[in-house]
Amino acid sequence: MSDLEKFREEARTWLEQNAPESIIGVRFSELDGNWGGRKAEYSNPDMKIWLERMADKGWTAPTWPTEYGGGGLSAQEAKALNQEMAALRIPPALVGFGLTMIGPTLLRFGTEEQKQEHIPRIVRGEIRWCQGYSEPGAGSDLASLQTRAVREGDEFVINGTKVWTSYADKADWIFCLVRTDPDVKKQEGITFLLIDMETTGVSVSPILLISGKSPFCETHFQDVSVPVRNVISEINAGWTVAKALLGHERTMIADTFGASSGRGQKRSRSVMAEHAIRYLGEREGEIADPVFRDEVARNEMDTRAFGLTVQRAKDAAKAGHQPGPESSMFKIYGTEINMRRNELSVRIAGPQALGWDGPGFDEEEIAVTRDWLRSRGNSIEGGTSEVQLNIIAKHVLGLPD
Amino acid sequence: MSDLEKFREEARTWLEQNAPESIIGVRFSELDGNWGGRKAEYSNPDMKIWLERMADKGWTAPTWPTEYGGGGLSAQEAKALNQEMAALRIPPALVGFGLTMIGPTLLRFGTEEQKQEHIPRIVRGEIRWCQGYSEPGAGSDLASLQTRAVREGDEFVINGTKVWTSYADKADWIFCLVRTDPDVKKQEGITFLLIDMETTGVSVSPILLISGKSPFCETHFQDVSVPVRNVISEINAGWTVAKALLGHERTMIADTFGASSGRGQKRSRSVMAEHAIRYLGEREGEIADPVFRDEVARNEMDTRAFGLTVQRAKDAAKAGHQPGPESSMFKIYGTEINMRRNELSVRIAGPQALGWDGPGFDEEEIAVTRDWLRSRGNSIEGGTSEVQLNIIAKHVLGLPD
Amino acid sequence: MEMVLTEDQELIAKTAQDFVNEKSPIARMRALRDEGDPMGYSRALWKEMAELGWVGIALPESVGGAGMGMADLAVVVEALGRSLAPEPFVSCVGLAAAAVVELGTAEQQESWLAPVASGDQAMAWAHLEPETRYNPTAISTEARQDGEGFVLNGRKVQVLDGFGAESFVVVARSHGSSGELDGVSLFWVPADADGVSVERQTLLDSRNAAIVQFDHVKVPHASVLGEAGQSGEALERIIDRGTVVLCAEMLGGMSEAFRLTVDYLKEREQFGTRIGTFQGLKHRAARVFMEIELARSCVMAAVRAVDEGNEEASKLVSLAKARCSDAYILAANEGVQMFGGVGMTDEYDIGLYMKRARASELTLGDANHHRKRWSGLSNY
Amino acid sequence: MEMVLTEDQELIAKTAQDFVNEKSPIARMRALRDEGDPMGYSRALWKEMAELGWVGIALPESVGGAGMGMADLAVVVEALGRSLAPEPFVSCVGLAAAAVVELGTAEQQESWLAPVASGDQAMAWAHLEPETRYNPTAISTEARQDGEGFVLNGRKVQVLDGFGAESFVVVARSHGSSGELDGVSLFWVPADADGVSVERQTLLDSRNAAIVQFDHVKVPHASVLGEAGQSGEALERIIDRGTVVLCAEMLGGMSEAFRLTVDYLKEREQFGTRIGTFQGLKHRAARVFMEIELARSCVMAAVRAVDEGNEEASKLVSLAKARCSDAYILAANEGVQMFGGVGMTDEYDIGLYMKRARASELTLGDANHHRKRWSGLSNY
Repeated sequence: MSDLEKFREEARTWLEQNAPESIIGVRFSELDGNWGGRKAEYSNPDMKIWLERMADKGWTAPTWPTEYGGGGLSAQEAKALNQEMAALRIPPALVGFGLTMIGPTLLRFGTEEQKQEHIPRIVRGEIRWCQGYSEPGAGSDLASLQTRAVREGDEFVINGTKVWTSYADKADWIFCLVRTDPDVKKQEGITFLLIDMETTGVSVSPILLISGKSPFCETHFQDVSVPVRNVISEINAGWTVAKALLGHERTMIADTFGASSGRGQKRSRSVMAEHAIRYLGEREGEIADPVFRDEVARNEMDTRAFGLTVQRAKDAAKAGHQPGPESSMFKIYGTEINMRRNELSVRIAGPQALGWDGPGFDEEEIAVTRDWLRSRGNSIEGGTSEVQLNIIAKHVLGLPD
Repeated sequence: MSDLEKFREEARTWLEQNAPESIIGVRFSELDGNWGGRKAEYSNPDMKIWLERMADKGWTAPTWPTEYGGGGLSAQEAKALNQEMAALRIPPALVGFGLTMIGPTLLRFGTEEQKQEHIPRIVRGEIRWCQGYSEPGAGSDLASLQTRAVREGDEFVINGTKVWTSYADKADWIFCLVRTDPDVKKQEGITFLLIDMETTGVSVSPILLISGKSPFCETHFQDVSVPVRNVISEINAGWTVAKALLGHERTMIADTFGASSGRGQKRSRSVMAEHAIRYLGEREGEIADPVFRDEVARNEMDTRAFGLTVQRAKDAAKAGHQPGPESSMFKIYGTEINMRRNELSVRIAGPQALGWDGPGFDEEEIAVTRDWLRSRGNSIEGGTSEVQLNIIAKHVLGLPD
Repeated sequence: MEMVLTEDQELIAKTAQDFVNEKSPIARMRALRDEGDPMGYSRALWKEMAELGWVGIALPESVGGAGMGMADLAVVVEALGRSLAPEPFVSCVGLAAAAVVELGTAEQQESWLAPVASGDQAMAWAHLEPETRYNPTAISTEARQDGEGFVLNGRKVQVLDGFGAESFVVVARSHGSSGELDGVSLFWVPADADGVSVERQTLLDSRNAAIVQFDHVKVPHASVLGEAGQSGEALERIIDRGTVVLCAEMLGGMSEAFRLTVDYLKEREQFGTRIGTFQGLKHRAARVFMEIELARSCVMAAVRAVDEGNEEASKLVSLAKARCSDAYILAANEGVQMFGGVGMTDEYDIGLYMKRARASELTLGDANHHRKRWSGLSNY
Repeated sequence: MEMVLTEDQELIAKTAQDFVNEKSPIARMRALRDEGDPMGYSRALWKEMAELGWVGIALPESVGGAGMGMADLAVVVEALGRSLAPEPFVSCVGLAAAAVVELGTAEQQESWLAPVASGDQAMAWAHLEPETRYNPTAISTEARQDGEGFVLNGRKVQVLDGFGAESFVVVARSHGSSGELDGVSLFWVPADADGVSVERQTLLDSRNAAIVQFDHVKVPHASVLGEAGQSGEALERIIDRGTVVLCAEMLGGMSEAFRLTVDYLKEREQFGTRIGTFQGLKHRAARVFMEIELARSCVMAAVRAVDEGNEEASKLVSLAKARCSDAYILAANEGVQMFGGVGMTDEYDIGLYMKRARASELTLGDANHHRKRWSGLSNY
């Protein structure tokens, strides 16, 4: 047996023995996964136990170095672990921006002291992070940010407002871009800074979206003092850190939307096909409305083609090819497939997709509608499709400015 | 009986008595209508007789003033005449750029002398005209034209090349834009000039298109002397004349593509539906392939919506509303519907649309293919769709430059 | 048909637009929503609109209407659609009242329509059932003959503006089964009749809608519209009328959504320039403009064809609804995208148009449905 | 499956591209067309390609092939597709030879495939009939049992590369009627057999195609491929193989059409600037880029799935053909539009890609067909 197979077997055994029964098969959507943090609330206390057990092994961040509390696994081992968890229908013990964004950033750009301070707490789910990039009015022109950080001795004093800070109302720390030099080219005076949300002068107000949800907040900084040691990389070098993180974020979005969908379904019908048959009926084993049938096929085929492209990029990377600026393509295509999928879902449900809440509509129907509205933001957040198209035109195709 | 009804009755009687029997029901496509001119060839001599009879009444140009040989009819009478001709299946006696382009331009911008010289010969189909606007390399940037006209006494000496001159090889005269002042803003040094194609130094070479046809030519001018009296409007004022004519041309294109299609078909099937049933079969009275059926409906509905929009613009003009820059919209939409219609036609015919000529394909199938290739130029010629979109954005929506 | 507004219509349009600007800005709709107003629209404003002659504009003079046409009504409804005014023109005027005009006796018209034309009462169109989707005859609500009259049993959903309505026009079935033309019957039923229960629904666009339950509701002979079991064909015509009213509203909505977007493109600065200078956005805006223009032509043709009883009326109604559905969605989607992040917030109005675009698309047949209908009417 | 070229494949790709640059620029295809060459491709170059091992790359070693896979063949065909090289990889290698590999005995393979692998002979796929369209079993060509052998009667059209081919693999029907799986039979027939007549056709893309008539053609028992009447299912697999070869060619064509377009955008000046600076065109070019990237992934997956005998192979082949059809047409249409007027002239190459895009779209199933097939294979 290979080492990998041996690891897989051990992992499976450990998972079977340690995952509390009550969490098995629970499906966590983006909104109700375990995000951890000081304010974490557990409707199921077993989830907290599960987090502790996984964190003890470092398996909440399986590939991170053991010295900071990570699992120290190879990429292959981590993949095997995930596969075993999926096979056993065990949900992740922890999700969130600590694991996906600031953690990797700290591992790459952070000082030893910063890593020691933050990484273990991320692994253990003790601190929940949010991201403070966008500002009111800045939109796609991220580098035009105005939040000022004025140095006073060993501290920066921060004044300004961030928008689109996801779940800032539930977060403990925020990683931020702030302007530390207003007199140079706009990209050059930006610093990447970590701020404890409990610092005096930080306040948060949620933004109500058209979907009726408030996943985003405005975060205000009024004379907020932050130690200079919370700067990641150099002062005024924040743009480099942010760009690296943005590319990483776009790739994650690609993974979220469709990369793994549509695989291995073989003879069982897809969710969308079932949805279509529920509302449009079935005739001789087919979705009764052939025009919608064609649209369902289009969307599934788009999804599959996209998934294969993501896989190709990964396989190319594994084979040692230098990755290009594909993340822009993944951002555009992944989000747009998801938006088309949501629109299709709504159009298939027809009048039953018109419910906001209350009588006459079931939970799934309400979700179809809300998810569609939420999805309209996909091509905006994390860099609009238009900005990504510009990036492809310039950096991939080499078209002139 | 109203005067109009009386006119209609008289017209019908005259048509019945004067249209030679052999031309009735003949369907003239753009290519084989009677374009007249010195080099005109008549496979059916009755067509020539028909032209003479119609020209004698001025009905080749029914609304033009009688003093120049036109019919002197009101717009309503001209419409009635057309309707009667259509009802009797009598083809037009004359078509061409004389009637549609340079004639109206001369009536608006020409001197009395110019009108007396050219209009009667247009009405009688004695002179066939072509248009010399575009130049090699100019493309959408029409005003960048380089053909030089240098004044020498009462003459201009012309040197340069025009491209996309439709049927220049068959034309007698050309109306041209030439550069008379190279030292001013590019739109300001252009003059609109009429040139006899028989003048020494004019030569013509046809351009082979991807459709296998050569409707366009390159027209070369080498030291061609043209009397200054052939200038339309003022020297260096040609751009104004050209713009007026371009707007007119775009509207005509709109009329050509779809404005009148899809009307009054009621219970008989459209040509496209028949085409679809020929290749895809029929099931319970429907096109057997429901996805193509949907596409046929889309195209017909686009066509109808477009036709109604053209009608709306005309009715608004009749009601005294100032026309806006709608011609750009008509140009874009009319040509794009036609292109989509041709693509659909090809896709419906399937493998039978792959014939270029020879065995295995009937005439109609060959035409489907050639017409599709020809149609790809629709969104380029007469001002690209992109240029038209810019015009709408700027002049209709008022978006900033 | 003349595809141009008459001078009278131009005047009506101006009056309606002035009224909207003054009394019905979009903030009004937002307030009704935020306050959770159960009626979802203003009865007082409805009365005012009636007094201006708008509610009855296309109703017969015999009931206090103006005896004008859908073309005139469309002009008013378009203006109201611009600010998403939620008054019940589609359900009450376009559908329920149209049914009474289409099938009712002079007596029925007078007693039921007069209070509508005056703005004192609202009538709602009780048609949709959970399985109906866009097939008008896919209904199972049962009308059992009972002496001279009928007894109704069934459940109607998404009865637009049904909450608080004084009466319903109910589409039921005296015989045959769901999907059949034969057996379709229409009845007028007061909301306070025994056995009628009304439950408010909450829709995406915050409009008034209700589930209306009929439990052994007795309908006297005098409340049968037309001949029982024989109203299937009339139903198509009635729905065509309601559909053009909805299209007129959609036209107003998409036009305003687009206006907001173009204004934003002119103002909003990014990367040191106004975003309206970006050709990528310009071209897309120009395309939205074209689609709205085409939709406008189709709506104008459809209302006129309905007024003229033109044999192509149904085709033109389907053309208008298909195009309005697609164009409104396009205008809203492009609007939100061009507004960017703020377009996703409830604070900005563009999202309200996106919701209404979707709701109106999925009401009375989406574009797919109407293309199918067009194909059928075109004999392929 | 690993979605990446092996080092060997990278090498093959480079060799093939060098060969194309040196010996098969697009001017060669243009010359063959303009000279009206009846073969439409070069037998000499075909022989050279065979000597390089490309014709037999996916054929068994027993017939002189390399015994490699479709994934390796695809790399060669893509390079050839870039310059619209008209050699008969789809018809001869992808379809006819694949049929012999799929159904033939060792003896049949050796005698029929060896001269193909060596480049000395070409075999063509005689399948399409006037009514076939994209339904492989919609064929009527009759194979009547005659002692141990069969007698063929029927007419095949658009037999790709059929003119001048030394032999045909003929799809006929020993029983059943058009459209039925049962009764489908495959035969190997030399072009000089009694009763075979071949007439050259002229296609849009100037490729070699023929009408092949079979009049009482006697086929001995030894020339029956597989079991007579039972080859319907194998037919699907054979066509899948031919389809991925076509997809690989299309991928090369669309990539080159797009490269030409992007180069033009970088060079061409209008209104005093290079047209590649216009955002309207930039965004559209970026979208074409994405579609080509996705098509490439699908083709890579399809060839690998066919090689692996993956149970999803047919779905992935349909995915690849649907996307290649749409992406190639998009790349060609956008190319001609961005070239402008000159793109419409025969002088520029972009129009040649437009023709080939259409021809390959309508060969072996268009996108609509393959979406239907995908739906069926996905159990809805």
